[in-house]
Amino acid sequence: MESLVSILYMIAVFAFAYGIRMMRSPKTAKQGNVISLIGMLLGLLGSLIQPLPLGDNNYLWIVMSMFIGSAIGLPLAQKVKMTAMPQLVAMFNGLGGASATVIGIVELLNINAQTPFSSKFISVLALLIGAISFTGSILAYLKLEGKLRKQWVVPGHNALNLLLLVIMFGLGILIATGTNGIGWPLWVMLALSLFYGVFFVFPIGGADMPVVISLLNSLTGLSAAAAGGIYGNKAMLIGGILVGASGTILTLMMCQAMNRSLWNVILAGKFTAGSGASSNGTDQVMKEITKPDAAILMQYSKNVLVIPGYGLAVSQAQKIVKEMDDLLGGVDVSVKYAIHPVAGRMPGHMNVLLAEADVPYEKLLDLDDANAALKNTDVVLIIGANDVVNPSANDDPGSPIYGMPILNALDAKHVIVMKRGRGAGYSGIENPLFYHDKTKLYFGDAKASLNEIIAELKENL
Amino acid sequence: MESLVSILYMIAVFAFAYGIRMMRSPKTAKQGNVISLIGMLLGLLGSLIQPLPLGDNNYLWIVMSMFIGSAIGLPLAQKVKMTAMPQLVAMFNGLGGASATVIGIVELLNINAQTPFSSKFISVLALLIGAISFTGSILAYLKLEGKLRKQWVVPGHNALNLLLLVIMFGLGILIATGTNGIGWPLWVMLALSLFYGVFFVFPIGGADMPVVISLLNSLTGLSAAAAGGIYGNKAMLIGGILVGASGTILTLMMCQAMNRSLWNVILAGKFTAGSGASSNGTDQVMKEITKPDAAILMQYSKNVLVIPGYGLAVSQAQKIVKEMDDLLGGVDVSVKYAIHPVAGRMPGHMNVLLAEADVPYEKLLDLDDANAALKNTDVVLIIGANDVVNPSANDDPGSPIYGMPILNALDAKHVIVMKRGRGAGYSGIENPLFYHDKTKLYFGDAKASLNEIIAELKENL
Amino acid sequence: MKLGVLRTTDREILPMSKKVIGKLAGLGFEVLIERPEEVVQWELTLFGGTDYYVDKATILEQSDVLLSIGYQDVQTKAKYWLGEFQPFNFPEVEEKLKSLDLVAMSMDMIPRISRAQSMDVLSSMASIAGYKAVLEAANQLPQYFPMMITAAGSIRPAKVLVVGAGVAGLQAVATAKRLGAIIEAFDTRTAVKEEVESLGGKFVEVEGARDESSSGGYAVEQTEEYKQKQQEVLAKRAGDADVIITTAQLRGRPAPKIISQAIIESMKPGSVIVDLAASTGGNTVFTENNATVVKHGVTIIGNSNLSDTMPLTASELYANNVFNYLELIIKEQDIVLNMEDEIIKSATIS
Amino acid sequence: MKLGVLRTTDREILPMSKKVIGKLAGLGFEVLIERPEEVVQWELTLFGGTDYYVDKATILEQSDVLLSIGYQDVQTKAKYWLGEFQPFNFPEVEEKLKSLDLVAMSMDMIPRISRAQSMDVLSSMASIAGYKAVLEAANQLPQYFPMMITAAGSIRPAKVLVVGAGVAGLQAVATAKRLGAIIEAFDTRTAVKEEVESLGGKFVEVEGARDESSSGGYAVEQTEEYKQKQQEVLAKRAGDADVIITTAQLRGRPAPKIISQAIIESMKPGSVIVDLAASTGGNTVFTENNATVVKHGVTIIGNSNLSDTMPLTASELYANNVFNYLELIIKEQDIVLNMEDEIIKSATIS
Amino acid sequence: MEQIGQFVNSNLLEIYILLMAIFLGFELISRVPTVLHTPLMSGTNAISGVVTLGGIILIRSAAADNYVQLVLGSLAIILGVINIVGGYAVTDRMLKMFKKEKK
Amino acid sequence: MEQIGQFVNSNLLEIYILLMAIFLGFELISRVPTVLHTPLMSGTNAISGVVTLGGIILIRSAAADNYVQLVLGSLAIILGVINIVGGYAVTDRMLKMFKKEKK
Ligand SMILES: NC(=O)c1ccc[n+]([C@@H]2O[C@H](COP(=O)([O-])OP(=O)(O)OC[C@H]3O[C@@H](n4cnc5c(N)ncnc54)[C@H](OP(=O)(O)O)[C@@H]3O)[C@@H](O)[C@H]2O)c1
Ligand SMILES: NC(=O)c1ccc[n+]([C@@H]2O[C@H](COP(=O)([O-])OP(=O)(O)OC[C@H]3O[C@@H](n4cnc5c(N)ncnc54)[C@H](OP(=O)(O)O)[C@@H]3O)[C@@H](O)[C@H]2O)c1
Ligand SMILES: NC(=O)c1ccc[n+]([C@@H]2O[C@H](COP(=O)([O-])OP(=O)(O)OC[C@H]3O[C@@H](n4cnc5c(N)ncnc54)[C@H](O)[C@@H]3O)[C@@H](O)[C@H]2O)c1
Ligand SMILES: NC(=O)c1ccc[n+]([C@@H]2O[C@H](COP(=O)([O-])OP(=O)(O)OC[C@H]3O[C@@H](n4cnc5c(N)ncnc54)[C@H](O)[C@@H]3O)[C@@H](O)[C@H]2O)c1
Repeated sequence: MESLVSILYMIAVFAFAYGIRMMRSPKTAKQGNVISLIGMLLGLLGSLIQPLPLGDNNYLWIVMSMFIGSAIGLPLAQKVKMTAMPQLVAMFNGLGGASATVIGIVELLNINAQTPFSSKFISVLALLIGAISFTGSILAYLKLEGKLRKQWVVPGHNALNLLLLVIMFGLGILIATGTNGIGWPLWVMLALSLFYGVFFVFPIGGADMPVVISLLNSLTGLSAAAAGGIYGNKAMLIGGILVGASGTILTLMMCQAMNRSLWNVILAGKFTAGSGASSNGTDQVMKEITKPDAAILMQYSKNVLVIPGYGLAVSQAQKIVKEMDDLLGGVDVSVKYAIHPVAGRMPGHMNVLLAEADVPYEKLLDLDDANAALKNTDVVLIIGANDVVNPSANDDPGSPIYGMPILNALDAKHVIVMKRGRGAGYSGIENPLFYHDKTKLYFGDAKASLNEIIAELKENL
Repeated sequence: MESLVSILYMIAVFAFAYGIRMMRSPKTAKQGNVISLIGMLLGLLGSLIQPLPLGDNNYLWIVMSMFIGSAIGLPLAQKVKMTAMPQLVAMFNGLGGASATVIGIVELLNINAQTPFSSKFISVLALLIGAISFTGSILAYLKLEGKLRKQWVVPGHNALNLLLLVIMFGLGILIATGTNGIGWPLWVMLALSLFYGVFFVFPIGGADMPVVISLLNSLTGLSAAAAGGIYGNKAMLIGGILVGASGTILTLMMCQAMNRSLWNVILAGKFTAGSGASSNGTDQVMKEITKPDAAILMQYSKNVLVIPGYGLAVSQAQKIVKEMDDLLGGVDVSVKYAIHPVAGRMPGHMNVLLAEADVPYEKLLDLDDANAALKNTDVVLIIGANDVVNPSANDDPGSPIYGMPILNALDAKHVIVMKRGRGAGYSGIENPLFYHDKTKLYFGDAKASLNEIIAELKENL
Repeated sequence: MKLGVLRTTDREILPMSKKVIGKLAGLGFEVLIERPEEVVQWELTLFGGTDYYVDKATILEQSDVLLSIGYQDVQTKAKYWLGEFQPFNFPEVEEKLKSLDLVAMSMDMIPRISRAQSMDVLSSMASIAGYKAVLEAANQLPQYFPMMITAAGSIRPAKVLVVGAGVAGLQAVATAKRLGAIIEAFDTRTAVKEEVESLGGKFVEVEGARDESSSGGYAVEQTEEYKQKQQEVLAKRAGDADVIITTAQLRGRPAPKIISQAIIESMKPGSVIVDLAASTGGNTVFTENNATVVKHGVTIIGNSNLSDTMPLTASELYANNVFNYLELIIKEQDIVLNMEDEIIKSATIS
Repeated sequence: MKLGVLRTTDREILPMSKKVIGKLAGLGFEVLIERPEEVVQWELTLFGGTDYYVDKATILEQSDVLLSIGYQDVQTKAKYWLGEFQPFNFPEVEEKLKSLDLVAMSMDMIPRISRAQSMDVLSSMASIAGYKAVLEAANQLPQYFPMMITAAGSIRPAKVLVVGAGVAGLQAVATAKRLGAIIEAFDTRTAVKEEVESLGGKFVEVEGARDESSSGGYAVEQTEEYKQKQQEVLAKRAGDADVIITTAQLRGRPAPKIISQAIIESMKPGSVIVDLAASTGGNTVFTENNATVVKHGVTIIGNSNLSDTMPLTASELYANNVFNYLELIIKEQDIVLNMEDEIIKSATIS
Repeated sequence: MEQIGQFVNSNLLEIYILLMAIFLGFELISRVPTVLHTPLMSGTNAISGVVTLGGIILIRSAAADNYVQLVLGSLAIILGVINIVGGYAVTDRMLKMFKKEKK
Repeated sequence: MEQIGQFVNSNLLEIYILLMAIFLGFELISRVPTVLHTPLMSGTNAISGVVTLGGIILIRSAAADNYVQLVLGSLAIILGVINIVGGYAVTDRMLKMFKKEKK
């Protein structure tokens, strides 16, 4: 029996690892999730049949609890709107942490003189980390739900941060060296941990939230591992560590993608625009998109409309855009081109380029056709165009280009803009499109950027 | 002390793993090798200072042996010709196996009534696997050196194979259950193992040798792991398993690349051309090249000369070849194009295509310039050309194209030919170039093939 | 309201098309077109028939708005006259128009801003001229444009030098590039470098150019020192060239004489020069307007209205430009000139 | 030995060049060239001067080998005459040559095998003709070849139909493609489909073509049923086309009349047809050799020697072809005809 | 120092496992494309619901009348199961967004 | 069956390590490009020289007059060291072929 349980646990651990491995590609990810789930079920089975010295009681309680948990969790997951998923994940994560905290409390309540230091210490860890993750996650949930918009930093935040950590750790040692778990140190530590989660997440907001959630996620994993340590349960231990390790790495990767350090996110404790996101002096911000996201966005859309401009000509990216077109065509994404009459620097500039790249003429839409098509377009990819997509021409009578017909990129569902930086177009004026909520910027020379997209596409296909 | 040794071993293990990890790219591989070496040195240090119940004797012996080993190994490695490296690796591998065998023998000589079954069994494994690996590797060495060209299969080879394995295993159990290691079973088993190595490698040859060496390599790793099991030495155990596991996977990957199963290689026991390699009915064979090899070959050469032909036009690969050119140019590989006067199907066919792809005119060499340049060319890449590189025009007076000047591709160091299959050219005649020793075929539509090369290049750069 | 289209004696094209006639009808305008002496094929395609033809006298008599490309000395009852009068080049025309009892508007005076590009006849005609200049040159040149490595020998690609990379020059760069020639282009405006490169051409740099962004896209006269340097550089580039296409113009002044006799003498016999600035004096010392001359073995084609060699498309585009302008000034079946509008203000010359 | 080059009255080009003169000198041959009535510019470039010019009489008198493109009725002391006599089209020429006391070799009779491609004057001239046919058509067409979406309106690309995709046809496909037109091509030989596609053109399929691989690259006469089908398909494609370039020839027979009156009537006014098969009767019913006619609004350019409009390059290539053949028959400063060689055997017609 | 050494020695295998899990975690994660980071996060979050196993063991070890432990253990299970069930279900829904008919 | 179970239970951590090493080995190797397979083989071959550690321990445990063991142990070390030294050196040379000055 015992060895069967061990094997079940072992399968669970490797199912978790293999499940994560399959997250590598959209094609296998769903299956990976199922494998991971099977691992979890086997793990649960193991814990139900594992021989215990005092075991085999209270199955009714277990079944009931599991039923209640499922009854709560499943509808939540199924009814949530797509856009609200991140906060739900945060919430679930918090509950996992809470679960570890509860286990930690119970185990500390149960200690006696024989309990070794290491057991007690590990219980303290489960409690402490779980509690931080719990309140932190719930706060993250509230923030993402928009129920809490403030970000506030107390003076001396960093010093306080350190102090709190020291006190909590000290109390933990105190408890672990004591022989009686129950007592004020336990409750104080619990309270402090719960507070620390809030304290730690409160100042963070905006674009940094995903990083924090990932971090909290890895904390929950560690608390689960600690809880596993209490029972010497390998599935919990290794599974938890896998989550903790991968969560930490994921956090670092996300920071890297934002061009910031983790400390910058946590300690600076306030939202500072990364070097990537640009702002135009006022409070408007250009939002960036990452390579894989741009690639996947296009790959999983029904149609893409490319709006080429002078920048395409400057970077001589016409052949590369055709290659991207071919790749997308291969997965049934329809790609067309919207040619504005004055795009580029001479009449027919875009025509010359796209003909050179052998783009079939049927794929070129002129202004009117393009504007009609834009309404049903999933993704519009603007490559080095500026004036010809500047909405000021429609709605700002003071603009020098007011009255010029433009391509209404904002009619599409998603807008991606490729340009090198904050350069203006021929008319030398600001373009509000770039600061629009719907618009995502992809900075870099158009040719290089398209090459990156192609590399991503090739990897995914 | 003991914990220091444990940590040293641990570092060694992870240095091995990390070293292997760095083999991922030519850029980091050298460093990876150094890291792996450092791990090895730390491991050796650990074994020198590890507290042993009977230890701390005979350092002189150790130092002397190490000195002798280095004195033999280093010059061998440094003097060997580039082309002879594979056989040297095979030989070194065999010595590692021999070392494990010796250890196995000594430990079996030392057993007594108290020695548990598992210890004895593990010694048997070290001896047995090490010995197979030893003679197998030495035979592989001889074959690769060209000292032994025969491949011979006894009738009933497979049955005999099985019988040998059963006998060896039986003897092993016998020894492991006995209390006295010395005796005829030990020596018979040793002899059989040594013989089995020969027996197992003898029928294999030709293109299958690398697979066998990889397999032997993983056997040596396993024998090292077994030896590690004897002493409960984690560095040996995990390091050995890492080698064993990765060796096995590598072996499978190589088989896959050859489009054959491992069983096919080992059991069939004779050289059978894989589905990939094509033969022209006589005994001539077209040798294929894999994607990464083609890419790396070009990437690490000084110059590449492309010979385009009608196939380039058919697959409309002109733009893709330009992209490859750009990528190679980025790493200082000079790419030029040799335009044969009658390549394609109309005068100037290649010029039209390459101009469309924006290949600068300076890069186009005509027949005479190209033939002069070929003598100093590292890699010539023939894309869908056939008649214009057919050496029969030079040396076969019976050929219908005898007397036509051709591009002498064979003057270059390496020749890669891209074509879809075994199709002939306009003149409908065989092309001996494709069967030449220097020539490697890359089958597939030219455009698709070049796209694959580009993907590889991008990954490496 | 009636809109009458007059022919211009030295131009083949007409500023009207069937499509535009239809659109004008929608705005309440009837279109009359001067009857030609002999019906040419492409005009039938342009108008879809001869229905709109009336006598010139009738047009002058009945039209509310006159439309032509060039000016001619006529008496008319029309209240508006829209043309391409080039007041900078022909101040006397401006004077005569002022003496008439009508509002004269000149298409070439429309400012070159993004919004007005759809009315810019200079751009649409220059674009055709650039394209045709290359075809003309390729047809005259006794050799291939593209490189050819053939069994009968290898032919090096033709070298094309474009002087003045404005609208026409850029189109010439693009077209020559398509045909496989090696292109170099030269201009005094520095912004042009990137533009030339964006079409696959090479830009020839001469240091010290004056470039005034305030001039609204037009080039300015250069210093003597600069002209000197330019001569040196160009002499070198031109000696290599098989084809030179010149388009350099200065608004309201004679075109700069960029290609000197020395340069032409250094060129290979059989080379071709197409000079699109012929009407304002030409960019070469030998250019004759609307004529082809051979000097020192070099064929020099002087033609400022190359767009007329592609009359159908040229007329259609011209008509569209005109319509886009008319749309701006037609309000409820009548013509209303809003002088606050920069475009209308600049166009109105009397 | 002396090699004398005679001019051919109806051809502009000469089968000789400075480079080849130099190479022949190396083989021990002196070259004499018939003096022209008036020296043209490109001939100076071709020969680098007038040094080789001698009178026609001297050439006929002194030459050991005569070289010309066409045949002419002359008396000569030469022992060999190399030309492009087209014995299939002009059997009478063959007869006359046979009556002369010399060995006549015809460049056009060289078999079209890979090895002989460097001597194939038909290919090198056809290639130029295909290129020039497109330039000629583009120059005549009253609209752009490429698509243009501009502020003055969008212009659809021109449609070009190439009939007969041999050497000239393929070069036409390539050139029209470069200029941005939409290309369709048609041929009776099935191998051509892939070739057309390899140049970015679209192949028009007509089922049931006879294709004889034994004919050495030349097309064969087709069945009536096929011709019927071909007419139907072509009528449809031609109606859409702005430009048609025809190159279909049959060796030793009149060119097939592929473009009927009905087809021409269905074409848009202003369209252009360039017929490269004019000399053997033309592929259209209206073609006149060496003349341009306008029928039903369609301009039909009949010119079988378009290569002559690019005389410098054409002469150089022709000279190279000739030299490559001479190299084959010159052995140690003398001419030796090895009749075992397929090429020499086929070329020698008397 | 001595204690650490002792600790290392007595938990040698655990440390190996820990380090290898970290190494493995790194290798696994580093190949996940950015666009899958959110599902990945959600998926690993579901895995951390493995803490439920602790709740089950806890409750199974509890005396039938130790209501504090039973209630708290139930709580732990409920929370953990919500994490598991919700986590896997949400991940699955996220990944469905990537599903598209390919030929 | 019972024995296997026992074996699993008593060597649980070792089995974990083994499986993780295999998993890790797979992840590591699967990203090595074909062209580096030969250096990779050579490099892992050098690692298998770790068997030398066994030789050293063997000889260190031998009585100073147990010549059989000493000689055989020496042999094991010599063979192993050749494997190590030669293996790393050859790998290094192979990899040098890939080295090229890049800007
Ligand atoms: N078509 C004509 O005949 C003609 C003639 C003359 C003038 N114009 C005028 O030109 C304008 C054309 O509009 P447009 O939208 O095509 O161009 P645009 O407004 O000039 O904008 C071009 C944009 O491309 C970006 N860019 C430049 N190089 C790039 C590169 N290598 N990679 C990526 N992005 C690059 C620039 O931003 P970054 O610097 O940030 O990269 C710039 O914002 C109109 O205002 C039109 O009136 C047209
Ligand atoms: N230039 C001219 O003017 C002219 C005119 C007429 C004839 N020719 C003759 O044409 C020949 C030209 O020689 P060449 O070397 O250029 O071509 P070739 O001898 O015709 O050989 C072309 C090769 O390309 C391969 N191929 C075809 N499609 C391909 C694709 N999509 N991807 C990859 N490979 C492909 C074919 O092999 P697979 O089928 O195995 O792929 C074939 O072996 C000469 O014999 C010449 O005399 C030339
Ligand atoms: N709406 C718009 O935004 C718009 C429309 C049309 C043109 N433009 C701009 O105006 C520019 C000029 O237009 P254009 O082509 O009608 O100009 P143009 O016909 O007046 O001159 C042609 C070119 O010759 C150049 N040139 C003048 N003197 C020269 C000299 N000495 N040497 C060399 N080059 C010389 C000019 O710089 C110009 O590029 C265009 O390039 C374009 O950028 C803008
Ligand atoms: N050395 C060589 O290998 C070599 C050299 C030159 C040409 N060739 C081959 O010979 C072929 C023919 O050469 P060419 O261009 O001188 O031929 P050509 O001038 O005799 O004919 C031109 C084309 O018209 C086509 N044609 C004939 N009748 C037709 C009809 N009724 N409808 C449509 N098309 C018709 C022919 O098939 C040919 O492609 C070339 O395409 C080439 O493949 C080979």
